[in-house]
Amino acid sequence: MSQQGGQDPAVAIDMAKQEMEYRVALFNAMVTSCYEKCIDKRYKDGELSVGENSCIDRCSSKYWQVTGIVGQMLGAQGGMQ
Amino acid sequence: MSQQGGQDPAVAIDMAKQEMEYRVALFNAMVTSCYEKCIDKRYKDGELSVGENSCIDRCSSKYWQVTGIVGQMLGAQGGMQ
Amino acid sequence: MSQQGGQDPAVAIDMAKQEMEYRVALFNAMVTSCYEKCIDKRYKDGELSVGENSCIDRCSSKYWQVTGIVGQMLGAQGGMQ
Amino acid sequence: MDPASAMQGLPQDQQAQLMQAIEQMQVRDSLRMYNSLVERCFRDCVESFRRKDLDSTEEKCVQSCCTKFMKHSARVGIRFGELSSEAETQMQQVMAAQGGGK
Amino acid sequence: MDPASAMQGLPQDQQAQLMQAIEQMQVRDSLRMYNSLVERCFRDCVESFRRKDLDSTEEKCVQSCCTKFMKHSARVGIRFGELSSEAETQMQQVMAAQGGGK
Amino acid sequence: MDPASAMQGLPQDQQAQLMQAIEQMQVRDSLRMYNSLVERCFRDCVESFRRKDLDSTEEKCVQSCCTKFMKHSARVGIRFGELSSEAETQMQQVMAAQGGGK
Repeated sequence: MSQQGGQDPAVAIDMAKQEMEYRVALFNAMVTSCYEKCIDKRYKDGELSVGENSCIDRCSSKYWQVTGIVGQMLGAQGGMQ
Repeated sequence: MSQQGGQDPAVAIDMAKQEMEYRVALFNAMVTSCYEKCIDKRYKDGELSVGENSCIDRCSSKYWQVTGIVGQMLGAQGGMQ
Repeated sequence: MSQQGGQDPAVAIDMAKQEMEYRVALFNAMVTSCYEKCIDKRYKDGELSVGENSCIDRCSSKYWQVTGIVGQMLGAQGGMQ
Repeated sequence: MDPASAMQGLPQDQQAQLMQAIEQMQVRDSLRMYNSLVERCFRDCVESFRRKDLDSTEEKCVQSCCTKFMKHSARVGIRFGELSSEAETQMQQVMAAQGGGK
Repeated sequence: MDPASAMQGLPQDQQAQLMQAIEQMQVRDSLRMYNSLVERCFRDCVESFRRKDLDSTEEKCVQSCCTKFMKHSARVGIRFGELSSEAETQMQQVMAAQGGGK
Repeated sequence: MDPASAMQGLPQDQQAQLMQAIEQMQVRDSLRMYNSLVERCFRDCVESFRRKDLDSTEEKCVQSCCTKFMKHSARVGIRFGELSSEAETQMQQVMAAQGGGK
């Protein structure tokens, strides 16, 4: 097929899929990691306390920053290949 | 293709695949979770004790019930989408 | 297509894919398992000590041996099917 | 690259293909999350195996665990969206400053 | 929907496609289970790394761990089958009571 | 069967298909490993949530964790290669001794 814009559409679809898979995996990992760090597991009720809510917000922010640092470190090492 | 029974066969295959994947994942999770709850890890031999066998049976039953409760909770919340 | 050598090329590709997936999964599991057994997580720096290096080498060797034993046990039981 | 912007410029049939892939991924992730939630709440709420049925304390615990996890997941989702948008904006500013690539 | 009943009513070529998908899934799951069992038994049985070879105690432990896990898995499998059948029966009763869907 | 030897004897178009599958698998594994490394270093290095930003101790810890994990992974990779080669050699000796299969 013609390749306008310098990118094969099939390749664009594969890349879009992988980008989505990465984002979903990152989100799921953030959810799990911050659950372990922030949530009281006695489950008296299904409500999040003020402390849990604050922790979740800060945890998400810090987790995001860790992804940036690790990404830089891996990039500096010439990627994973 | 003709769509008798109101369902596209390709969709039926996809749904059957996903149902199988879900069942396999559920079974594997039940195996893992009940192993953690029931099995003595000293491994003096490869036999399951009377107590371990009973625990496995009850654990499987309770695990199954938890899937039902969680399913209801998620359904009541309008699914995961 | 002609099937020289007694093996359908499409089947050969599937088997090669599965062999690769298995090897990648085995390698990743070895990395994770030996990290848990050998690595000091205080992370004063990014260097591996002499003790950590020795442990990694022996851990990898023992992990490989465990795959052999488990493989034999599963084979003796008639496989997993 | 964002899936939404990846869609732009694609032929009709490939937009449909991408939409189908998105849908399959969402279904897969829902099933994964459901199984993961069952594992977690079972692990945190069920400790005794003298009976084969859950008692009312265990049942209530599972319900609370499930509700709490969903609230947690929703709040992380909000933060994740904010962080992604910030990163996207910064990326665009960097690309603009560099004259952008084709 | 059960895979066996999903097969009924499908054209021949799509029955073959579903059978191939089932087979691939079984192979994948076998490999996953094998790796998972290796991880588990290694974690539970091997603690010392003064040597690069397993000693006889570790070797025997891995063998027992493997055997025990397979017996455990088989028993869970029996219960899982029973629970699935019960659920299937209840589902059919509910649908019959409601006049059932097409 | 090794992917390299699986390639031999394959028609050109199927060699390309296998190469593409290898490439996709490597990308998938890189993303999985990246996420796994983030999870691990976050878990080991970040304990306090009084602030929303990492402090310099946490940042340095994450960098060390990342570097250390990569060195560990590389060393395991060397051992894995050796063990695989040994196993391959033994396999070929056994097959030769048995007269070998087609």
